[in-house]
Amino acid sequence: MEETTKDLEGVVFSHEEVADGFRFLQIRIDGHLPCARPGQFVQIRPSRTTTTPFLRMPLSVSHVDRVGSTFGVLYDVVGPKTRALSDMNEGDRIDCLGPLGNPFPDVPDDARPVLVGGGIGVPPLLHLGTHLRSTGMDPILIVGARTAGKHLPLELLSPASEHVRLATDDGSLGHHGFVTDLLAQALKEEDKPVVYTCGPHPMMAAVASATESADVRCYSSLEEYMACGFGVCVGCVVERRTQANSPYDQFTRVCVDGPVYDATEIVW
Amino acid sequence: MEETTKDLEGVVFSHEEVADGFRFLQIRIDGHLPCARPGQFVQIRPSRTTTTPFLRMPLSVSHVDRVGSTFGVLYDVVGPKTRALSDMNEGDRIDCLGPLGNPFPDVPDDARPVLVGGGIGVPPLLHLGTHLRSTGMDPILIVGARTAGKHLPLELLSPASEHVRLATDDGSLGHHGFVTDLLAQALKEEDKPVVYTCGPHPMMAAVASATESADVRCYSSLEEYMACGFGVCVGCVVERRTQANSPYDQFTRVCVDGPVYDATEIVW
Amino acid sequence: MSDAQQVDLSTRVAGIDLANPVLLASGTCGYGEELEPFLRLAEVGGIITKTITPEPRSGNRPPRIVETPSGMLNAIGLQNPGLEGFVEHKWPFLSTLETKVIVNIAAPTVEQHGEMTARIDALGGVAGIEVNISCPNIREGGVLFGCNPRASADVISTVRRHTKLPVIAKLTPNVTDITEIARSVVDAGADAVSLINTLVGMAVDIEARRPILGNVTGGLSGPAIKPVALAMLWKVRQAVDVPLLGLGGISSTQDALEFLITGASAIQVGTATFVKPGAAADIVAGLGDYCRKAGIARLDDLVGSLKS
Amino acid sequence: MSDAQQVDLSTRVAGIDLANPVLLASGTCGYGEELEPFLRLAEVGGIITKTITPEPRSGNRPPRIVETPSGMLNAIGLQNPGLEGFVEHKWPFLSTLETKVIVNIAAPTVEQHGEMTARIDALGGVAGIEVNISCPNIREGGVLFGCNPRASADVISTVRRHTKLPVIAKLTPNVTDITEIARSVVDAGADAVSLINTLVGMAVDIEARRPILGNVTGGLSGPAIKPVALAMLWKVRQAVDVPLLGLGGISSTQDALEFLITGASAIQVGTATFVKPGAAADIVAGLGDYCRKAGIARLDDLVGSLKS
Ligand SMILES: Cc1cc2nc3c(=O)[nH]c(=O)nc-3n(C[C@H](O)[C@H](O)[C@H](O)COP(=O)(O)OP(=O)(O)OC[C@H]3O[C@@H](n4cnc5c(N)ncnc54)[C@H](O)[C@@H]3O)c2cc1C
Ligand SMILES: Cc1cc2nc3c(=O)[nH]c(=O)nc-3n(C[C@H](O)[C@H](O)[C@H](O)COP(=O)(O)OP(=O)(O)OC[C@H]3O[C@@H](n4cnc5c(N)ncnc54)[C@H](O)[C@@H]3O)c2cc1C
Ligand SMILES: Cc1cc2nc3c(=O)[nH]c(=O)nc-3n(C[C@H](O)[C@H](O)[C@H](O)COP(=O)(O)O)c2cc1C
Ligand SMILES: Cc1cc2nc3c(=O)[nH]c(=O)nc-3n(C[C@H](O)[C@H](O)[C@H](O)COP(=O)(O)O)c2cc1C
Ligand code: FES
Ligand code: FES
Repeated sequence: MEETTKDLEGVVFSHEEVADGFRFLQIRIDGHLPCARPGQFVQIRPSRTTTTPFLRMPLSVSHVDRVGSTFGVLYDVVGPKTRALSDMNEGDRIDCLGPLGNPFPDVPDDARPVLVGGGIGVPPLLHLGTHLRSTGMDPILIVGARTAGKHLPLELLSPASEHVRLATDDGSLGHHGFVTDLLAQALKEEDKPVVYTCGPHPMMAAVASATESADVRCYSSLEEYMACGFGVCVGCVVERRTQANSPYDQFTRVCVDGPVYDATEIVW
Repeated sequence: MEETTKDLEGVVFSHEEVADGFRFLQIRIDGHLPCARPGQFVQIRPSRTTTTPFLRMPLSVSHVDRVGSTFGVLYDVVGPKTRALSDMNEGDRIDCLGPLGNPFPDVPDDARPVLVGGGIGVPPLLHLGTHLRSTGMDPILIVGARTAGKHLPLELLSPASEHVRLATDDGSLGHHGFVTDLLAQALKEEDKPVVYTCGPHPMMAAVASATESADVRCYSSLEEYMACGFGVCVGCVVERRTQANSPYDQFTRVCVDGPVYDATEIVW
Repeated sequence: MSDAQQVDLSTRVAGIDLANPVLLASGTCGYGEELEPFLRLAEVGGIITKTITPEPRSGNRPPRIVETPSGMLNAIGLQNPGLEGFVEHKWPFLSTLETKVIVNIAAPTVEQHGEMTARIDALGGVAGIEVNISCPNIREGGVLFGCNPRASADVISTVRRHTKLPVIAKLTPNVTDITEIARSVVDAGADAVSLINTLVGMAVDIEARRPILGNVTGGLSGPAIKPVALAMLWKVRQAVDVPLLGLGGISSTQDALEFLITGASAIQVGTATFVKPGAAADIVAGLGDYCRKAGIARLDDLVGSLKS
Repeated sequence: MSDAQQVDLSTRVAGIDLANPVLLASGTCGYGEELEPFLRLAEVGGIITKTITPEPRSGNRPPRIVETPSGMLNAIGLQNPGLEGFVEHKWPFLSTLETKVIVNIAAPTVEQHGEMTARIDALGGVAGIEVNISCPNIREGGVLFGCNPRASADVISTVRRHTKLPVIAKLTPNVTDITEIARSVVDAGADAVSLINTLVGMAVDIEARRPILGNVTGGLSGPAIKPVALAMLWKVRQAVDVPLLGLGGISSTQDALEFLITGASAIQVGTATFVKPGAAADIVAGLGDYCRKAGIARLDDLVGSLKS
């Protein structure tokens, strides 16, 4: 990707399974430096695609390697689109539209970033954590998964944080329970935390409510079904909490108005 | 394939380009000996297929290797289905329904088989020629193509005949002109020829008319759009020449009533 | 599988006892014989014959089929041996099957539907009659009846008068308000309603600049039309009280479940059989698995379980 | 490319001079601004705005979209800034474009269509008005007009009375006889007819046993519906004499050609833009190539060239 948003054809640079079902895909687009910022996403699909699967799939950019001139996505194989993606081999061509959406806002200088991710919500936080560390910050990364095998390996998590805290629903790794338990602890420990979160809806709703009660700022990156990904279909909406003056503004488009929102803006 | 017609999953055993666009695909079905007879076909598609392409594609069985327990098809990449097929790699799984249709009838003992093929009609004739030679016959094989590059290589043609005669529309290889010219010559030379033909409709119509005038028996293997391939959709019909007593019999299903017909039965 | 986990897929639809709710749709399984090598017909709930008409029909000129995105168009034009041809050549095989056989009929006039019905009723052993008032590929009858509530009712009440067998009306989606047609056939005595038949469609050969199909237009079927079929099922479910047989693009267990949950008492597998002759049997197995996993003991607990 | 080979893709449709016959369909290109980074709007023949209504609308509850085989369902529900919001926030950008801008409108009452038309006419610079009497996702207006020939005619004649701009009626495929609606809108003064809008469809979440869309049903679009759109175009082509704007599943040059050959004077690219934002521009280029190869000098020689 160049410095502006474009629709370009890339090539699969590497592709491997990194956890149970989770795959890491690196893409290179000739002549274009990757430029996605943390929180931004791409709309991708194999270039040689039929009409089923039909639409592209939005995936957060998890890695940007400006030296190798590649960018990476991490995805879980959950349905037809991700299954088709998982069939791609090195050298195969892939349509990439992006970078799309708004990045996570900057962290105030004196604040401690606390990143809370679950499932397919972890990838954008890896990008964010790595970026924050490169600016001298020291983020905490809290990650939840159903079970140990679904956790990304530490070599993928650790570049994003020196303080990785894991939870599993079944207790097979790390804290037995939800990320919100670990979040509550972190909020107690930290003087001036700012929370960044992405994950399944119930998790993000719980994080939003915990941070609101604690009066801590929380930025949530939402994942909604998307058709276009660039604002024209008005399909990817969520409801705004603060009623605007026009009914036109009741729903906000996650792809162009988000995907990152202040958690208090949204009806969870 | 076993001795009866079945729907089974096979595996790509080998797959290579053998002429311009033409590919040779060998399939093995574990635990099943291939049993297609010359003229029979299979309905195949990659096992991991979406709904586009949707229907299977009928391909004539061009090779049967009972020792290696594989069967082969030869196809030209002309559209979405054959393109999807061409993406298959060794070890990929492929749904195979067959063998379907009726084989070419036997050659009378004292007759000389003359096989006339064009384009994607050549594969079933290779199977037929190889079979006839294994029974001690000495078939003549006449093959037409648009241009030299579209001709199958001799190592594929020669097992089917020691007398391969080539024609190209553009004169780039063999006889400059149509297979019917070469057929006319063969009919003149031979005492008691029987013609077996498969190819584009205009070619087969010309062959049918030439053999009919010469009062030579001709078996034509037809290729029509198919949905099911086993007789239930009534989609693959051609018109019968001899009007039957019931309108129900005006059209005949190529998949189960054919694909091989006495050329005089059909309205060309 | 322990007995405790056994799921009862049997169901009674419009007075027909089915071993399971998966039927083969008319026109996609012939008269059974060609399919038997690939699919043990005893494994499906029932088979609905290719439409028969009073007289034999040659059908339309080829090409009759063309593939489209996630579907296909057909313009067969009801090639069939006619009523007597059916009785003589097709029924003997069908009558030996250990599955329910529903005979699908169409006729150019209202009266002929009655005559056909009487003859089929007299065969003995037929499980029910499905009336095709929805074929888009013929010039008389078919969809011309099915697009008009009055004409639809006339056909169905005529069939009704000629038999005590269950009568199933098969509806076309090519109408402004399918609930109107559904209501009128139910009022006319239909015991059940099948929906949907194919959508009218067309394809063009851009090189020859001609319609691909010999009949210019054809009927669209396959996965492409599944959303349309489901929406119509959902609407008709709220409009009438008889059992509904859902079809249109069902290829997988997941598809079948969408229809059952939306309110189909049974489903029909059509075009999918062309792609995978064993599709219907696979769906029967898949329904059992789903019910076991979801803790559903009887099919009836699933049918129409859609929350709103 | 030498000048001798130059193909003239320009065309005049219902009095609108188009640089080429490829338009962006309503609701799939917003109000242009978000698309401009991916598609130079000056390259397409025209852009048709997302439907605007008299008052701002919030649209339906999410989920609003779901993918289906070779297509998608949407139940946006005409979220839009309303007429005044459009004039204030969207028109300033649109009015600077070097392509034709057609404004698409819908309203709950017949009269309001007239008021909207007058206001849009007064903007100056609008190329035409497309009237959406075919939206399946709203409770008042939309398809309720479009399914009824009388109501359709009332809306169109009201719009007609309020402007000298070209008036285009956009028809729904969810009717028994689209030619009847087409005739009545033409009689009421429509200069052109666009067809088709989406087919009503539905999808079910089998785990939650709920409809996937917040609005239960939605509109089916994409390649899946192309055969239906072509058949309707072919029928309407024989029924009325005004130019037709064809759409429904057009994703490629090949698709566009099918519509042009069948008789569309121009085509619209809808859902395809979501998958490939530059699709419309690719089609413009592809049409040029096809005409060059086929030896067609002017677009008009292609339109309606279907042999029978
Ligand atoms: C901005 C954004 C960023 C994303 N980033 C990532 C990422 O980095 N890694 C990753 O693995 N996935 C990510 N996703 C989700 C990803 O797009 C979907 O998992 C993918 O499109 C699923 O397609 P499918 O055909 O494989 O499965 P489907 O059959 O479409 O879905 C499988 C299951 O996932 C659910 N689902 C699918 N899409 C969504 C969605 N958008 N919102 C909520 N539920 C959904 C479905 O309900 C279903 O249960 C992101 C989504 C968005 C909107
Ligand atoms: C009994 C039988 C045996 C066959 N054997 C072979 C074989 O051995 N090798 C081989 O390469 N092909 C064979 N074919 C043809 C093969 O099935 C088609 O080429 C293939 O299905 C094309 O699919 P596609 O999606 O790639 O192309 P499509 O887009 O479907 O077609 C590409 C072009 O081929 C034409 N075409 C496609 N199918 C047919 C057909 N059935 N009849 C006439 N024209 C058609 C189309 O009109 C179009 O111009 C056979 C067909 C039949 C019916
Ligand atoms: C090739 C073909 C032939 C058909 N013939 C008939 C028929 O004779 N009678 C009938 O009622 N329906 C007929 N149908 C319609 C199907 O029964 C079914 O209603 C329709 O195809 C939609 O279901 P599907 O998408 O599962 O195929 C036919 C469909 C196809 C594809
Ligand atoms: C997300 C979405 C929103 C749409 N919104 C509108 C609309 O506001 N007004 C309208 O007239 N048509 C609307 N349509 C219909 C399209 O303009 C078009 O008629 C239809 O999608 C069929 O064409 P396609 O298959 O090329 O998309 C919408 C379609 C989609 C997919
Ligand atoms: S996905 Fe189309 S507006 Fe967001
Ligand atoms: S392909 Fe179905 S009957 Fe021949």
